[in-house]
Amino acid sequence: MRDVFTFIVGGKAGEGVKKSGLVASSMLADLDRNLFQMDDYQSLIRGGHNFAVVSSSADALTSHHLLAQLIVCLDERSYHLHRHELAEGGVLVYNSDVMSAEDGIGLPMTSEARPYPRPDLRVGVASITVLAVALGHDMAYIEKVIEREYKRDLEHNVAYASRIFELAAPTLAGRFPLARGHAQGKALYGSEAISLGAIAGGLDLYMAYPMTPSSPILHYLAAEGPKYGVHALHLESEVSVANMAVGSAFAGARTAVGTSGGGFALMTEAFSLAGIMEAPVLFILASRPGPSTGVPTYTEQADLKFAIGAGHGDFPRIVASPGTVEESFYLTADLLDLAWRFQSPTILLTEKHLTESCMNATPDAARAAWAQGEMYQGHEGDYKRYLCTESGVSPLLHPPSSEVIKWSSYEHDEVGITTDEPGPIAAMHDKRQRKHESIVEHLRGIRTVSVFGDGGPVIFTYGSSTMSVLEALRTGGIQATVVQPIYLEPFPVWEVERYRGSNPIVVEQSVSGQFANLIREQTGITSDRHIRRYDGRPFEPSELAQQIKDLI
Amino acid sequence: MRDVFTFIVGGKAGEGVKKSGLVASSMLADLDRNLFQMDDYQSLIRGGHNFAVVSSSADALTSHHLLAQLIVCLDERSYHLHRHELAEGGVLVYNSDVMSAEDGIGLPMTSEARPYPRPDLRVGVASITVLAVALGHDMAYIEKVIEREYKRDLEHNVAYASRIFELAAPTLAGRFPLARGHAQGKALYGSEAISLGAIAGGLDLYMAYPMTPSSPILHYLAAEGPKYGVHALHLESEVSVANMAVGSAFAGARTAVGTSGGGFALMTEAFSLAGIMEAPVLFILASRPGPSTGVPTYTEQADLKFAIGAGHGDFPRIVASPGTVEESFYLTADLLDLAWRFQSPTILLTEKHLTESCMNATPDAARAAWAQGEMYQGHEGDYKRYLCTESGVSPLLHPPSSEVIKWSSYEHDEVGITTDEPGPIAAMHDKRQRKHESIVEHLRGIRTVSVFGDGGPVIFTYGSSTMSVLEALRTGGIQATVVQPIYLEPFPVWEVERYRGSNPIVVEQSVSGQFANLIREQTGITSDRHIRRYDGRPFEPSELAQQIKDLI
Amino acid sequence: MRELGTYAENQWCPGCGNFAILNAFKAAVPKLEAAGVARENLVLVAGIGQHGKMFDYTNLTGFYGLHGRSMSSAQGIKLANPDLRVINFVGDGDSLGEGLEHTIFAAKRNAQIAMVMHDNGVYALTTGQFTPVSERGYRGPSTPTGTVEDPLHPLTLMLEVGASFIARGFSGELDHLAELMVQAVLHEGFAFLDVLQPCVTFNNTWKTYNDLVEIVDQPATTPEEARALFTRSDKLPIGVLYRREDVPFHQRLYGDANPIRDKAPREARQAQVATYLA
Amino acid sequence: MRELGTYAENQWCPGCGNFAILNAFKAAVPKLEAAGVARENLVLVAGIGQHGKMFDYTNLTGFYGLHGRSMSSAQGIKLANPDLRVINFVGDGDSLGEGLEHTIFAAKRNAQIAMVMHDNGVYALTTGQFTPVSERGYRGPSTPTGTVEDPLHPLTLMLEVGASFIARGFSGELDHLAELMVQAVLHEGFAFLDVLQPCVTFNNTWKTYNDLVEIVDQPATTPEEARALFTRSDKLPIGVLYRREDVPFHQRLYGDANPIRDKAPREARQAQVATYLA
Ligand SMILES: Cc1ncc(C[n+]2csc(CCOP(=O)(O)OP(=O)(O)O)c2C)c(N)n1
Ligand SMILES: Cc1ncc(C[n+]2csc(CCOP(=O)(O)OP(=O)(O)O)c2C)c(N)n1
Ligand code: SF4
Ligand code: SF4
Ligand SMILES: [Mg+2]
Ligand SMILES: [Mg+2]
Repeated sequence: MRDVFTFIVGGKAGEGVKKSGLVASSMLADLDRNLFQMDDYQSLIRGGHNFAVVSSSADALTSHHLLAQLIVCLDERSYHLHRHELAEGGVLVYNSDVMSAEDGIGLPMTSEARPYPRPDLRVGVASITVLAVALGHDMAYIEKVIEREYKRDLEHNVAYASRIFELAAPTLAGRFPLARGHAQGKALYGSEAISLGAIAGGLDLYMAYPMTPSSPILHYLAAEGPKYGVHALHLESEVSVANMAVGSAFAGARTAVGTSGGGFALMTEAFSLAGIMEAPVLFILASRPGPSTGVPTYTEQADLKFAIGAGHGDFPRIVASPGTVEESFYLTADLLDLAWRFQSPTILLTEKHLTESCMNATPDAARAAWAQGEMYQGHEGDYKRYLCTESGVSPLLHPPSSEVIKWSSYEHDEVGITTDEPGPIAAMHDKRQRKHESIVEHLRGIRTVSVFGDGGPVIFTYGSSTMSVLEALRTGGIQATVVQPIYLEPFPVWEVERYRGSNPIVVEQSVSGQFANLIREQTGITSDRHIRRYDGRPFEPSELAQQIKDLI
Repeated sequence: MRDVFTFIVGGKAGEGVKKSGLVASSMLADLDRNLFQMDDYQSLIRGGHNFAVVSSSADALTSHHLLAQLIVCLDERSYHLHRHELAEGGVLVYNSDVMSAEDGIGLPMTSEARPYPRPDLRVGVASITVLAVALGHDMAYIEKVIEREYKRDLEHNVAYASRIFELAAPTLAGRFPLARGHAQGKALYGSEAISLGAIAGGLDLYMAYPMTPSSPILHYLAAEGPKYGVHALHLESEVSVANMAVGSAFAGARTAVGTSGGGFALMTEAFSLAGIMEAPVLFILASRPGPSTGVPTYTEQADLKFAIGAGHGDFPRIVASPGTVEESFYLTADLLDLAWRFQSPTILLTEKHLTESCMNATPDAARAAWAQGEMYQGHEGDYKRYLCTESGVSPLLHPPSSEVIKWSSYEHDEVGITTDEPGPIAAMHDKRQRKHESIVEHLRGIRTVSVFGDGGPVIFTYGSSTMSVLEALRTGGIQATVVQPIYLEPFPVWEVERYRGSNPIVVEQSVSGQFANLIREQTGITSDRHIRRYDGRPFEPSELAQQIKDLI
Repeated sequence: MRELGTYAENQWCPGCGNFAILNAFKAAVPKLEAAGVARENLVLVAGIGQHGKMFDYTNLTGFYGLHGRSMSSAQGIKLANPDLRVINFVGDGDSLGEGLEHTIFAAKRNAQIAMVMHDNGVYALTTGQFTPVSERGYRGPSTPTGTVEDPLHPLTLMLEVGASFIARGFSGELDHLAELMVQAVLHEGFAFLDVLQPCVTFNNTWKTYNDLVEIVDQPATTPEEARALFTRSDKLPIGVLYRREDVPFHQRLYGDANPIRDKAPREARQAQVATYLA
Repeated sequence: MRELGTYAENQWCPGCGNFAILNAFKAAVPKLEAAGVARENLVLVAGIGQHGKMFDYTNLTGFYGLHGRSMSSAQGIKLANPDLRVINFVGDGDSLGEGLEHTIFAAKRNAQIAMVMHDNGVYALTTGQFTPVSERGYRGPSTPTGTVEDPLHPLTLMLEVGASFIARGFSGELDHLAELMVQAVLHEGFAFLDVLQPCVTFNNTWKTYNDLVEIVDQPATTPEEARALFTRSDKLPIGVLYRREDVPFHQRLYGDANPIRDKAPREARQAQVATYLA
């Protein structure tokens, strides 16, 4: 049996459930254990049902688990929803002021909070006190944690926690003595890793319109960006965001935008604009279940086909998707850099399950790419923005300059002046097509596919599902070769076609199997072994392990 | 040698070149000959260079030719651009008031017009008089034509034409005595055929924002629609157009929208809305060269991939592309009908070379489909908009009704109320996926692929390139099997996969080979024989014939 | 008669100004029926945001559109079948941010839609970012040091672009609000109803509004008077503040015709096309 | 000094009001240089339409954006490098139809862009459809029996949404127009310049404008005065009609900082990230 300890805390939105999860994570991090936190919340502000799952292990860990050792229910609904998720030997603690139950341990979390202001907002402190007790900590440790994490109204929080400590200790003290781990680095949300990767990669300006699950990137960059000289702008619409970004790139700023599927749909006209202008812009597309407004606060992988085909007309673009939080840091910087190297729009395709999940990562900022285009060094005659080179890449120049620099949305000649003549039209198409080939050439020289393990069946997966698959293999003790294409367009056919004839298991979160179709389309590799989840929830490792076993 | 007679008239925008082409067409139609008119114009209103090519034949004809028997140049630029297009034995006539030349016949077209008001606008009349003379007509016939076609300022036009007649007759009279043909039907522009197909199919409302080359549909429906009870609305943007269309469909109106690539990009958010709402809306996407603003008044086939992948999330859609003007009439009605049958957005994908070319067609309105959805006949309990049926199609009901009808952009339960629960989310995905399968089932029962000829090499093509390929085969006397998928999504794999192993020649207008990729993706059929034109111009049959011969 | 509520669980924060809007609307429906608007002719169109949940909580035929775009869909519904009465619940971010253009064009056309704007000064559903009406300096997660933009003024803007009915209501005046909704739906043209809606979580304006709101009984009779009334600084007038008569868009387009009701049957339509093509 | 013209063939109709706009701009550039705006800091941004051809005809650094969206791109350019001076040539369809929202937000933010609107009352490039400023009854190919919409009034609309500089020019007053362009570019904030541009082909307004245009020397000093001036019915006043001082958007955001100029080198930036991550 693996050493995985899982803590679930559930309650209403507004009761600080996510915060409890974060504090639980920090306590498990204090034990140097690897962490994975998944926040499940609804599209509402108060009420409803939220929960946070924090799994931790002394060993590698890339997913939350839903079989929990300790479950704390702040309201009755949580009890009904989570009681069946209790692992053998696990403990369920509930708020006895709002419900009663036969199993589990009731604690009067609300009434104990009544002496203090806003008792409803304090129950989160109870939940993490319970965890601390169960992990065998003393009150001194708990005080330290509260000082660190619940600074506001510190005194009352400590007093309240002491009462909960006293009530919980008799039944729970030291129930789950956990092994220390060797985890390194920081617990980071995907959204933070992406933001930091963009900063490390040289980002100057970020534009967005709020949209779950991409908003945390906007919020992070708005709050933290200025320290690094990075500015985040919340504009009137995604249409404006994308057009402003292309303008910003024209002026020489490293520019990224972020959104989810619906917002990206509004950006596709400007995505094509970036294609013809050869504008370096990074588009961050964080998916949620679609179509349309769909299910805003949950996860799915059904924007792949759209991302790859987006924008009218023929033009090169790069689409890649990170498999882990750490990979999202590097890949964001890489895609910003590739946008500049190849003067093409790039898409970081990711999902709620990555942007809004938190796990350990040890990104090394000095190893991040730094966005840099090929700059104009002078050539015969006047500057030509769209000089037809062999690579298809024309040297860049930004204003102010004594040269005239013309970027155009119309088909244009080398200078950038409009043309409707057949020769120049075809020449520009050829130039951009050569750029596509240069991109392919470049990708052949870098790691475009990650392969984990060897032997056993071949499993194809990508994006945040990669984390689920890896954890499922650990959980189920399954030997397999996991193939994760990081780059999806241009597709690394040269890497993936090795697995021809393997009848791979394809794991993804799309009802139509967009990823499986892409593989078939690009490599001809077909399969009759599909695992698809499309109910908005990420895969659960034990369940997924079973599904894999059923197929092999 | 085939009996093909081609007339080219070139001049400045504003000189009535397109009109001359139309009148030339009508004169050739008077001979019951088959026609094909291609209008080449720039994105400007006056000046520049426009030309119209009218080819005609007593036999079948599906393209203009550029080798002309008679060329009339209204200005000097036309002379330089078109003189090399003269067929053996052909005649070039030019306006001797604005240029001089050694070859060709000069006529003082401008100075002869000076006695009358606005002489510049009258030179078109000269061009068609020249054609009439060369065809062997007398002045009485010409008067009739002018009465029919240039009614405004009739008297002056006739007087002017008489002078031109006198000047031209000595050298040109009866130079090209043409055989009568057996052509039937009307000379129709693609845009007219599409508009009429939509009307015949039951259209109620059409919404658009002007965009070449889809604007003629808006203009046609705005002018002619009301006679049939059809209304066309020019709104503030394509975003509004698409959202209004979905609202209109909700209320029960048969609704279509039209645009080109850039406008369609702005519609993709609402396209996905139609996907989740299961709204029957026909999107007409008339392509021009992209990316972005591209080349507004020319032709290309590079929006195929975008159309097929458009919109975030997984949902069924139907994409089909007509090969001829006549086919566009029926297919428009079919796609309106399919939108209603399957409550899914459909796309009529076409190109400038179809919407703005004119040829004979004999559409039979009574054979057009009539858009009709499966209506609610009552079931147990209250009406459920999204009832989970086996086919995936839920019966329709429109307001006013005593039942409550709820359409939603959020993921929803059967009633239409928002859900974020895993079970209902998956159930709705499954329902829509079943609908996709029902569509495939339906397509299996209808003609989804046209096959022309047999034996010889297999040529794959689609859309307006079909017309070019068929004409190239006639012109070059080539025997081949032309396979034209009309439906592109769902792709008729069952029909196309018959041609596996044929190493087909793939003819299309896209630099990246979007159509060839689609075939490979869907059927695994690969090819190393590609003919791609992407300079904004449609294929020219003799050239294309040569390219085909070079490959076989 | 059907219940006006649904089985959907209410997800608004306790104390939210949206409850009053929902209840006012539930009170308005029977009044509308009494005034001759059959319930089956009423269509509720909603944008995306906390306001949009009106769709889930109301047992009426409805259309839950896209964020910022529902006004376009609302117009489509009306133009397809002018017999329907369309009420569009929108957010301030929704209709003055993402969808500003559609709002303005609906007003410009005098499209017959009753637009009810839940004016809470925040993007509530996405956790409290500033909106086009937020005051300069507003701090939200996208503007942690305060927005540097000045607000739009919805009422004067609507006047400028031609709205023929302009009203303001307040969540704290439920009956009054219900009456305003009735008036808005009955108005033959574009009706803009700005509802002062406190958001207790991100922008709690209950006290300010309770202090400043004042019911006005007489609408302004000229645009100049209206502008003065809209921009009073001492008080926040609520009520129908301006209205004028004008022909609604659908009538300008088709007179009294109705594209759906008046549609020719298949045979007739196709015969007409055949005649043209012959 | 480079020629201001290019090798692109001019494609406007003879007699079009656009020629004067082009020539006025060519006259304005040296005046701007004299006023301290280096030519290399000047960026020309254009929308899509006949007006947009200013891009091809002018030998200046420029950005030929999307129909209706170039104002967003213009703001992006300014925000990336506030040292640049951005002039945005747009059409009335472009900036008040497709792109109305971006125009309004640029004004609301006081983004420092000189917006020059070629106001010809038609979608000229797409063959003469009505625009948001076309009078009711205008017949174009999309409204063969006349549009049923009432026009927007660009000047009062811009005033309403916060434009800090509002001017009107006329193609028939070339020197005056050149001077207005200079003023607009020098204005520290959002400058709206509405140019009455006759379209001889689809909307020939030369005579009306020649009859009605009157040069005004003094801008209005209050919004009320401005509104009165904008809506005079006897005359069409041209000139700088309203202006006020206000801090431009980029300065509100960054003060005098410049994201590009002030950017830390790679090592420093990455070291700072590493410190945070440690
Ligand atoms: C195209 C698009 N962009 C962004 C979003 C995300 N979104 C949902 S609600 C909302 C803001 C809602 O604010 P408001 O309209 O004021 O409504 P409120 O929640 O305040 O009632 C946003 C940005 C979306 N659904 N669609
Ligand atoms: C998204 C999009 N929709 C439509 C068009 C087609 N289009 C090009 S120019 C134009 C109208 C131009 O009118 P206006 O802005 O007034 O410019 P003008 O030609 O009058 O100068 C339109 C609709 C386009 N290029 N992009
Ligand atoms: S967040 Fe604000 S608007 Fe939303 S329900 Fe809560 S109080 Fe109401
Ligand atoms: S169509 Fe009108 S705006 Fe365009 S160039 Fe001609 S006159 Fe000028
Ligand atoms: Mg709001
Ligand atoms: Mg215009």
